[in-house]
Amino acid sequence: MFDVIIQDASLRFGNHCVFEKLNLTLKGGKWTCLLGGSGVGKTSLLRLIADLPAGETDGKILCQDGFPVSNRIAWMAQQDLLLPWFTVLENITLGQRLRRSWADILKRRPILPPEVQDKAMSILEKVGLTEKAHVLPQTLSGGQRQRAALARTLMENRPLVLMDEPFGALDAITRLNLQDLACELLKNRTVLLITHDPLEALRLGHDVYHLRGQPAQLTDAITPPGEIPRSLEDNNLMALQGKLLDRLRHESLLEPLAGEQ
Amino acid sequence: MFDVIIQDASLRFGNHCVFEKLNLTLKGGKWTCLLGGSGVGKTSLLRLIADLPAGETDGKILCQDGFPVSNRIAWMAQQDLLLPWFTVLENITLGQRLRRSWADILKRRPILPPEVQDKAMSILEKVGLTEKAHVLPQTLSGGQRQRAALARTLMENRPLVLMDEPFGALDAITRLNLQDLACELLKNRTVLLITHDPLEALRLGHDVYHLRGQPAQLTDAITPPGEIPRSLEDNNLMALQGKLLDRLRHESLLEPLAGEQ
Amino acid sequence: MKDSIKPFVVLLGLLVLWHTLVIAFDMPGYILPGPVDVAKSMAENASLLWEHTLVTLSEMLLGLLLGVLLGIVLALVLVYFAALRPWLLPPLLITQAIPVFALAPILMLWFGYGLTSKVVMTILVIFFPVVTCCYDGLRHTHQGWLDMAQTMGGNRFAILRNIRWPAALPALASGLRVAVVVAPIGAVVGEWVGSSAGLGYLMLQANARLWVDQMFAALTVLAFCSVSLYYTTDRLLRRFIPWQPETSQE
Amino acid sequence: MKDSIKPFVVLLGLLVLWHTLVIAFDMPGYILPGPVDVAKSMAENASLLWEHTLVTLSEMLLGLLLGVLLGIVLALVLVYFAALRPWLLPPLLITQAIPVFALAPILMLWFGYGLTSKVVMTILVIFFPVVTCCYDGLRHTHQGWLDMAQTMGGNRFAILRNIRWPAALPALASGLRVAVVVAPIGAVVGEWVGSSAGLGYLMLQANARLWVDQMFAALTVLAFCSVSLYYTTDRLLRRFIPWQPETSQE
Amino acid sequence: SGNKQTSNNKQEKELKELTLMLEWFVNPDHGPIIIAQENGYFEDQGLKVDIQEPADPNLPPKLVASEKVDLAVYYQPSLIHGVANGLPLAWAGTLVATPLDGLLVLDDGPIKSLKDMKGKTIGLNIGGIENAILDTLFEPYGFGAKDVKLVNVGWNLSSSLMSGRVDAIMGAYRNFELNQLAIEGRKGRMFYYEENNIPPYDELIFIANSKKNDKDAIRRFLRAIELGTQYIVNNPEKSWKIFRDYSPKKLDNELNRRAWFDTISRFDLRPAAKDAGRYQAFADYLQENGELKAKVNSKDYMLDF
Ligand SMILES: Nc1ncnc2c1ncn2[C@@H]1O[C@H](COP(=O)(O)OP(=O)(O)OP(=O)(O)O)[C@@H](O)[C@H]1O
Ligand SMILES: Nc1ncnc2c1ncn2[C@@H]1O[C@H](COP(=O)(O)OP(=O)(O)OP(=O)(O)O)[C@@H](O)[C@H]1O
Ligand SMILES: [Mg+2]
Ligand SMILES: [Mg+2]
Repeated sequence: MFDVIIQDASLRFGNHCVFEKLNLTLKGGKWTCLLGGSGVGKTSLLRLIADLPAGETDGKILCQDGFPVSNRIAWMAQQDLLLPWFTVLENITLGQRLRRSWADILKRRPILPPEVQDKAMSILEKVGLTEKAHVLPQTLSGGQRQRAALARTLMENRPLVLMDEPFGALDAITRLNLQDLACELLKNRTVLLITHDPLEALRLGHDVYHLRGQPAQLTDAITPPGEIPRSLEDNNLMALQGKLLDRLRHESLLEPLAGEQ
Repeated sequence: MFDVIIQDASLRFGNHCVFEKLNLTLKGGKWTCLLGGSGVGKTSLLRLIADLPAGETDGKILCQDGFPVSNRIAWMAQQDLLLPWFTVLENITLGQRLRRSWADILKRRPILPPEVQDKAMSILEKVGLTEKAHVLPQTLSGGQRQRAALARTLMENRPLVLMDEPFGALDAITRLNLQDLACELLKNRTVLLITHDPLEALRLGHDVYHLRGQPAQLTDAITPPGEIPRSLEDNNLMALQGKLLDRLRHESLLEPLAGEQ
Repeated sequence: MKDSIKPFVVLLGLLVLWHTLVIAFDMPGYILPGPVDVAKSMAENASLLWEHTLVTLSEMLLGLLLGVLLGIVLALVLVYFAALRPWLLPPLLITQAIPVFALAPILMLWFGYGLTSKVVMTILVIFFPVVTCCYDGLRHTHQGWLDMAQTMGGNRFAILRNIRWPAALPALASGLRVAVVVAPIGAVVGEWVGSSAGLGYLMLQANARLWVDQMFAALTVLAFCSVSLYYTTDRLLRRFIPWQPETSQE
Repeated sequence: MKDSIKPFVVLLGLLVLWHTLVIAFDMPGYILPGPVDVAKSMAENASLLWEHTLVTLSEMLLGLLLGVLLGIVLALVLVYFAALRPWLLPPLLITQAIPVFALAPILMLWFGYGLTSKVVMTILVIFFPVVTCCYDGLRHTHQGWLDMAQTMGGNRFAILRNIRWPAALPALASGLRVAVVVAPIGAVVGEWVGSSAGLGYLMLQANARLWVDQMFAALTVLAFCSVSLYYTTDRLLRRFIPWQPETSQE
Repeated sequence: SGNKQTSNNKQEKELKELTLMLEWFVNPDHGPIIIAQENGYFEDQGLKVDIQEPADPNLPPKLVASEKVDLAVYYQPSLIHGVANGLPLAWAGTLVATPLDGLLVLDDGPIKSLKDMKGKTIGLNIGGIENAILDTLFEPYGFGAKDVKLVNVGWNLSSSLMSGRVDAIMGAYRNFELNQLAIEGRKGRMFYYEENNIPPYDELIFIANSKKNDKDAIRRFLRAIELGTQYIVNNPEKSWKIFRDYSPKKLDNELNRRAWFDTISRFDLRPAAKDAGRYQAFADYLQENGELKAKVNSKDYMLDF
């Protein structure tokens, strides 16, 4: 697995500089977790890595193996972005639909080959949406929508996975289950995960960064020991949580409300 | 402050019965917190109380003082529902705009009297969005949008406040601050708050309920001692968290994935 | 009242309105004949009307089909070849700004007196609402969806097919509703400019001879075609855009 | 290329296209005169054209104003008085399905040969796209916003003013774009049916005398009015709906 | 070669095809054409005539000029306009040899004489010589076209007059609109142009392309028209029935019946007869009255047979 190196990334919206000369390395095959105050620039950083339009950007995204990142990314946005005209099943197989080539169409290959269909149904089962496979997303609850979006991302099967608060709208138990599921399915993928839950970061991250300040800066990585997903009963984890909370609090002492410039 | 009594509430979407004969009393001037698996029916219950259209509903919503609930509710939905054509300031004073009477218009009273404007700006300051007061919500980050929605709800100044995961997209520190803020501003209001964070429920709830099963049922209330917002260092709280997590886990033993039918 | 009777009641109401209008304003028959006279004329000329209706209907439907297709294609070109836009738009606008009668000799010269010229006229009348609405729909796709599609490495056509197109459908629907209602005018105007059959021809004939009854009989048939076309289209559109239900009235 | 020159280049391109069309198809001057002849005629008849343009322009703008207002009001009625809808829609459709020429004698009888009848004609031509688009926009407001407004206890008008209306603006914009482009046709057709001034009248005069140059000069002015009206409207609409930017083309 | 015997001997397939575009829908003004068609005079002359009807009277000259049709029915004043504007058109025979037009008012209206017209409103279907005609009509009374209000009313001439929206109409035919009024129970009064100082002209003529035409076929065509006219003049009732049966659904009505008999005396008995002096006089009249920008020479736009 290749590392992804973000070099001297800068982003500004007009006068407002979100971050400048930011450097970050996503270790190949590892999970990197990103914490940070609201509005500090996490989503923006993710979009920058995914090469999506934003303000005036600068900097380089390099892959260790020399190939460009494009088409090797699965991106899960902060909003669920489910398409209202497709059923849940159709939504989570959107990638397959979009990558259907002219050849596939001309040769009348089925839109969803049986193996893709099976995979989709098995992921839907794992995220607990089997019964919702054939309904439109408008009838889903907030958490169900998020799970559908997660399922879509997991279907993508890309080496680099960028996830923006993928478990934010889920209850504690479902969240733990889906964290385990993600760890299982994204084994050996390079993952960048944004979260607001320090414990989640510590449970899932090989490296845990904290983005803070204005312009935003990254702290040194915290590197919890052991394999992911880690058990929450782990004493090490609790100690690290203390350290992490300290960092978060430190920020809130600097500024009256975290992340706000 | 009046109690709000939900009697024999039922809700079905076609064949799918979300809950049936559900009874719940929101104690006047107190905070009631509601936990529950994803898709179990929390949002639906909130909408039912707010008398918003949903599937086939049944049941009664009574206020202790005999008046109907309508026009005494502030509702914060799971989505932020910010209007894209209004700035943040205009969005959080939407209630004032919508309640402007013909008399106000004919007498050419200002849309925002200075005192409303001041209040709005002070709330914006407290949620940390002062600098964003005059921008359109499209340029906000996810957490900033949620804070704007919270600010709009706080501006409403209604005796009964229904909030659907109001702090879900916020980082830990901002979240604590805003919990404190909400407690302060909603003192003596009857509040129903949906959350996925057991600690948040225990910190803020006078009563903490758990909705589970299919059709969904409410567990007995957990009633943490002391005034809200409670300190997280409180030992009582930790004990109660154990109890609560037990309940949540119990559910996940019943069903492979929480909340899913 | 049952939904299925409503249209008939409306029809009846309109007839009554028409009748009272004729009576109240003391309309002379050569300006606005009463519904009874018109009905009589319709009965008398039933086979004639039917024959000419078929002609107009076929011109109209063919024009609609081609016009809608052309409109959609143009909208796609405007969206996907943004560089062409400033060059394409003005000629497009000009086709609309120029009254067809001025173009008629040219069209007749190129397309003759047959079906073609009427179809071309219908296309000219209807394609603009389709282009405008479809184009407006296509160019305002939610950016998030497009971003997602980009990261998924979708090809342009697939993105159009699966995202942009369905997202534009509600807007296109408005354009189609307008197109369907004005299509008969296109065909009729085409017939005025040169034809030997069709409701427009019949109307001109009748008008030139001051057979106002017969003219209004033809008009009634034309209006009926328009209205039924509208309702059919409306129903189809609702069926095909189920994810965009009407929201509450409060 | 700078955006400010583009329209002129397009104009030039169109003129060249026109010229080559005339040459390529070997168009005789009495069917389609070349741009040079038309320009000559425009120069010769400048003051005449100007005078008549003013007439048509005022008919058109007044018709546009009233037609758009009427369209919006009708759309509001359709949305807010849902019970009226099945009764209102058919008559509305019928006004569109009936070619104005057939209505002309009636309109003339009621409104005379002055400004009024032309304004009414323009209104008839443009209000339908406005109604359709505005109505489609108004009835598909995001349900969540309406729910929120309901809990806030907003009054109907305020909800319309602050939520439904802005939400419908993008759809209405499509309707306006169509309306603005077809408005000149409404005025000109009105003039054909009964008038003593205006570009349509001028065209008829020129046509009867086979002054094809002058007719095309009038047409050119008309097309110019349409196109500039469109661009002005487009710019205004973009300014007033800033929250709905065009999304990327990929 | 165009006599009856030879054409009878030749078979149908050798008929020469001609397209004739009328100036408007078939009506009694086209009597000789229809009779010639129905009685087989065209065939006798070795012609197969395809009759087309337009809805815009100004379309036929353009189609003749661009060689899309061989012959068209048109108006003399408009032909002069066309020639003045450089269209390759030429007179190719006469159908109706007097003006049919006139200034029409209601008999029971306030206008008893042309001098009452001052300041009144005239509805018209623009023909292109209105100003000259009105100036001439009103000249004896000391006013002109500028002193009346002209309103284009398109095809709604009689209804605009009857509904009182205009005081008089121009472009109305004496054989039609007068009868139309009568059928609606009104009486009209017409001020005839030729009785009021306006040089006489032919209302309906045949036109052909001046550069490309088949003189032989036209001559045979006019011969057939001549025969048709003669038949009508000789057999008014019989010819009406033939005309009516050409398309009973469209033609069989009271208005057409009345118009038919009023039109008989207007048909040119010598359709091929060329009167260049009369044409020149009318063209000069138009030019003197400012309706023509350039002088036209009648020799240039009249075919010789
Ligand atoms: N319009 C609808 N039509 C059909 N089913 C619906 C509709 N809205 C909600 N549901 C179903 O009702 C159930 C309860 O939904 P609800 O939104 O109340 O869940 P929730 O408890 O708020 O979940 P979450 O925590 O994920 O937000 C879900 O299973 C959902 O799929
Ligand atoms: N289109 C835009 N125009 C101007 N400013 C923007 C735009 N998009 C984002 N911003 C600003 O950039 C900053 C960073 O936003 P970003 O969405 O990256 O925050 P975030 O770290 O993801 O926050 P959250 O946790 O709340 O999602 C915010 O202050 C936001 O207001
Ligand atoms: Mg974010
Ligand atoms: Mg919910």
